[in-house]
Amino acid sequence: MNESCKIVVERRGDVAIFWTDGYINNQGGEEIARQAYAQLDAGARALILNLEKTRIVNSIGISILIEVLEKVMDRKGVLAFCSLTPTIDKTFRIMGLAQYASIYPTQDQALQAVAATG
Amino acid sequence: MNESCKIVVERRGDVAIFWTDGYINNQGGEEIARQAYAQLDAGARALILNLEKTRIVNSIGISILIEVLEKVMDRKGVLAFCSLTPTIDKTFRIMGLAQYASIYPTQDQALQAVAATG
Amino acid sequence: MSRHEIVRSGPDGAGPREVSLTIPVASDMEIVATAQVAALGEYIDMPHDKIDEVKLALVEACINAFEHAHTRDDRVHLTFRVGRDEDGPDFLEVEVFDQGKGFDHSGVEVPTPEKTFTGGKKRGWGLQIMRSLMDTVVITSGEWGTKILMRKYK
Amino acid sequence: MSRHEIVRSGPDGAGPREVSLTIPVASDMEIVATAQVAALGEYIDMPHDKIDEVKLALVEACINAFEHAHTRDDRVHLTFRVGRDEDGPDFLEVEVFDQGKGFDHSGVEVPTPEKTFTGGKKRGWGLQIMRSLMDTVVITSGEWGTKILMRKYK
Ligand SMILES: Nc1ncnc2c1ncn2[C@@H]1O[C@H](COP(=O)(O)OP(=O)(O)O)[C@@H](O)[C@H]1O
Ligand SMILES: Nc1ncnc2c1ncn2[C@@H]1O[C@H](COP(=O)(O)OP(=O)(O)O)[C@@H](O)[C@H]1O
Repeated sequence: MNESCKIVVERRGDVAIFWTDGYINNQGGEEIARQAYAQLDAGARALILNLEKTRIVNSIGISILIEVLEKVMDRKGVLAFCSLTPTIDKTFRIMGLAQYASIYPTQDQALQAVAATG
Repeated sequence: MNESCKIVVERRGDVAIFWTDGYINNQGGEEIARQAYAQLDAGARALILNLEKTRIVNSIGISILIEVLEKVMDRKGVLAFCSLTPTIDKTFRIMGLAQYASIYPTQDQALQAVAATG
Repeated sequence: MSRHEIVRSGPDGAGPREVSLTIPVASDMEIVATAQVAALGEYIDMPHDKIDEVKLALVEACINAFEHAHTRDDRVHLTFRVGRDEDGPDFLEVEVFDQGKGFDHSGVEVPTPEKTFTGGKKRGWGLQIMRSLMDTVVITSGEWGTKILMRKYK
Repeated sequence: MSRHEIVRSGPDGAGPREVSLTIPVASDMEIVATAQVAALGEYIDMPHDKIDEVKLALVEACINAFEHAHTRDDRVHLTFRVGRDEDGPDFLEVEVFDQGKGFDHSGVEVPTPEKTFTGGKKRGWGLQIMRSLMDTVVITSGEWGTKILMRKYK
């Protein structure tokens, strides 16, 4: 059933870029978490989540993304988001995710900002 | 309410091209008919209906398009369709519209074919 | 079960899914209803051209109920089901039920392109379109109203 | 009336429109339901970003009913209305009704980003998101279940 979120990951040096496609709910969030931890274990320092092809992230999905963010911060890594719809951006701000993670309009801007922290 | 079909007409010599956008039902069909007759009265010889932005034409809409086709044929004019979705194409064939009007994959092909009849 | 699993009850992941939608007898509501066909068609990964065919069949059944049925409740009741025959492909089923005056579908004249063009009778294609676009169409009708049950495999 | 006018009865063109949808308690059915928000939102020409906000509010209300309500009928009952206040803009209203165990919403702790991050309690944002994204949210709940009535102006 294709409501579930597809995830593609690409590693560029110590940065891992995640492209999501579809609804991020509990399952989608957990899949992102699983792959994020695998990237951290494999030495990635920064994670960029490009949500261009996601139109809905529910509050359970966001709560899992917050767990991922906490793990990344524990390990002194960086987590950045880009290409959010206005509604996802708004929800990230309501729940405070925007206070702890960086949000960029485009992937290029996220990549530049993340490189500057390296 | 924006379910209703929008129509843009452009005159190129004795050919009038109609671009529809949206659902063609009784109202949409009647609006096309009204504008088609106006073009015929204003000297258009050939009408091309580009349905690229229409995904649904109901049977009442098609029955009105058939009336338009008959009027055009009475006046020795030409009516051609282009850029139909597979489902609209199939329905035009079921109702026999395809036997009396020409259907082309693209607007360019419709324009060329129509020019050759002029 | 995953830690964030949220569905506590109800049919299991692979079971049948049934959604019911009631729309008023009013113009363009048939288009609003087609949104449910798209959503459930995408849910079973039905190709988009087939989804379009189910949408048009639904539109035809709805406008018949709007135009001919004279429903007692000014509503049309739709049920959408996705499921799978044993070992078969997934299907999307659409039921269109009106509490109208009913009709004898065996007495409905079958249209042809010839009659449509030379005969002057342009209408009368709705049922034919449903039958052409769907894999199965079952019509039951009586004093209680009309039920059109249509299925398309993906 | 135009020659091809087909709607014989029912509310007139400018009147209220109400559509009801029943979905099973099952994963992803909340997404299937959002199709109706899109269809009715487009019907009143609501901007797409606002449609997205209504969709998310609906998703949150549905997953609450799936997760917390323990419904007696394994279903969630949705009603969508489009209408207009006198001289006001069009609105889209969504009602989410479950026949579950109910809850006392005044007793629900209000979440904050601080508690979410330092306190370890990540969940508890659903109602807050609904209130933030919709113009009005009214919750009624009892032994009969829960009804969430939400409205957004276009
Ligand atoms: N839901 C219905 N209730 C009552 N009569 C119906 C219904 N659907 C169809 N009919 C009857 O069957 C006839 C054929 O319908 P159809 O093939 O859809 O063509 P059309 O609607 O263009 O007449 C209608 O003219 C009507 O008399
Ligand atoms: N439909 C419902 N039926 C019963 N209880 C509910 C319902 N909706 C919400 N609740 C209760 O309200 C609490 C807060 O809900 P919410 O703000 O959506 O956060 P969360 O679902 O993440 O806990 C839930 O934990 C639950 O106890």
